[in-house]
Amino acid sequence: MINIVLLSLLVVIAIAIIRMKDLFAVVMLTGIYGLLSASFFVAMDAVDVAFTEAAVGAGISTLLMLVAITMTGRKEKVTRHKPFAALFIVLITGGLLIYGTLDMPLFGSADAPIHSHVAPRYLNDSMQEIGIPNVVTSVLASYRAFDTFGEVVVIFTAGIGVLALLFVPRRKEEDEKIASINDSMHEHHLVIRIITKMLIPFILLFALYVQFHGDYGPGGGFQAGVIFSSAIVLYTMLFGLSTARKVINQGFIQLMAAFGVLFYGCVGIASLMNGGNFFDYNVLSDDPVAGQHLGILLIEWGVGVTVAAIMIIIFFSFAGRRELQQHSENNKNRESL
Amino acid sequence: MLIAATLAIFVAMLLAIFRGIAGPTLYDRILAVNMFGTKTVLLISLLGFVMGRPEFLDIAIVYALINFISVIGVLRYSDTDQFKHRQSNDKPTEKEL
Amino acid sequence: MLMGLFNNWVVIVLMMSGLYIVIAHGNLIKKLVGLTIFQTSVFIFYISMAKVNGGSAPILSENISLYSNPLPHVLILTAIVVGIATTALGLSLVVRLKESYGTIEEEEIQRQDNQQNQALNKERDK
Amino acid sequence: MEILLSITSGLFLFIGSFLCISGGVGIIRFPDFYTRMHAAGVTDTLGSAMILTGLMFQSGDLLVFAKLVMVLLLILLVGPTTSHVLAKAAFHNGLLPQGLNTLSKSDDKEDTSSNT
Repeated sequence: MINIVLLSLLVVIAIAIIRMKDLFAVVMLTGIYGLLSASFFVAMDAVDVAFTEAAVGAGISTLLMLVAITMTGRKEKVTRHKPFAALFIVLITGGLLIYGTLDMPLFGSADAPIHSHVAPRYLNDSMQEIGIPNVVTSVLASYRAFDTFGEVVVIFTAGIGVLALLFVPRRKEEDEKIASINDSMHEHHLVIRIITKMLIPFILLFALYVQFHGDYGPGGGFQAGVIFSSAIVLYTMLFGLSTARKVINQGFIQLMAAFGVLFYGCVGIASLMNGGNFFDYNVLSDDPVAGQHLGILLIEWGVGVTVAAIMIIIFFSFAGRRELQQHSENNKNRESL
Repeated sequence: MLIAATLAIFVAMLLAIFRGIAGPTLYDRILAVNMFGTKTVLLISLLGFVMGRPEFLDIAIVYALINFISVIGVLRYSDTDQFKHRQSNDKPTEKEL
Repeated sequence: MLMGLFNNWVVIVLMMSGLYIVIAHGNLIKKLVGLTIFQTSVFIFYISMAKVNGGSAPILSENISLYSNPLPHVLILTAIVVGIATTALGLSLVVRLKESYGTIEEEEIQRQDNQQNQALNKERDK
Repeated sequence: MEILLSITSGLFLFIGSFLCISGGVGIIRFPDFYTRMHAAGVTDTLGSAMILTGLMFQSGDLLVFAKLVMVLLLILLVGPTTSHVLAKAAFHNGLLPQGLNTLSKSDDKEDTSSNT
């Protein structure tokens, strides 16, 4: 019942997004869309996924899009590119897909094919083999560790891509000029500054809790990394990019991103060295279950470090680019006056 | 009573979505997103109790935090010249819709 | 039947909305938003496949016997974080396009490209 | 004792739901941004506090209770702050409450000068 209401709201928002021309409103609606889909994930028992979507979909992704539209302009042009042809294609594809769903197993049926192959083994045996209650974490970090390694490498690569596209090498004397234009939030918002100062340690602590509690409840490296980075993002937004760069050196963050991936890979190598398969943690310790615990702890740590570092790098790159644009615009204004 | 509260939250969410779609100003939309975020926190807490496993309240905590961060971020980045004094320019775009 | 397939149909509607935005809108940021909607519809599809009626979240506990399928949760959990990383990459491409072309409307970029090509061809002919 | 707890919890949940819905109606029906914000800000914080308190009576587990208290504290801290900042940002950026339109002319002048 709950899922039907949530899904209908999602459709309403998707249609509103199609019709909006103001990109700011579109980004706001995307934020609501993220919140809604995360509530849907909770209603579908996917607590870990909801956790991730909460931190990513509602927070970081909205912010990144917003920073991007402050650089690229707020209004969409009215001209459409062959709307009727597009509608035709979309309707045909949608019709075929709906025809395809008629053979799908019904929602929630326990005998659907998806529940019959590996899932029972994960649910029944993971407690003996891995020894941690959160099956999602044990599948993520142990049974399918190689897959997760690939995902982490993809995130790392995307971070490098953003860095390559947006990185601005800066000289020191320019740095101070740029910093002087962008501290408006810092100057005028006393209340928010104090509240943020109270909240940031809590957020960092909570990120660590999520990191290490991932074995027993929803959480893990991915979520912890995103939450950790959002604390840094909050700090950056309030106190300016140059202050944040003084607190966290960009070079250090880049090093940590690479270190996380390397650390993850090294755990796999270590299990090879000890005579097991790649990412077979049983051999890491005398007791297989203790080995699994150790392996999952190390791997989640690597994931958390990489994700946090990449998210911070991405945000720093966008914010740095924006500061540079503002700086050059200010210069132009000054010259024209 | 839990079910009734969940339904009430749904109604409030729906109304917030209407305000988010209708605008008319930028700040109305931010307000709608903020209200929607708070309602989501409540919905998730309630869902935990409705489904009988209330130990997953961590998600609600994350929501409360992230909601704050995103609203601050939106305000921070809507504070630029491009968005300033848009009151007069906002209304025609709504009529276009 | 109607209720049993409702989730799938909503997924298709969302997916098609995303596809429509990607095809019909020229603004590159809007296109990225369309891609995000498309992506989320896939997430919803996976997660609603994993649900078992009467099941509970796949975190083992002594007094619960029926759980939802954990495997799609794992796949989607990583996909969400990968999704934001790739969206960021796309956004940074859009920002660079705006810097070099001065617009993020697809057709205007195409027009500028065509003009440049024509100018180049003329120079070569001379 | 059980009955008393569930009645108290139900009462709190009822008040909370009522406040949430009235806030929703307020955000739709009020004429301009500042009145809407008044409706949303007040009912958001109080309604959340009521619903979370209602849930606390049903928690039964110390950990769940502690987490609910944490959510409540966060909302009490964050809700008023965001309302404050939102109103301040709106006013600073030239959005005037209804009935103050006479001031907007000087604002427009400023706008054109900064755009050139």
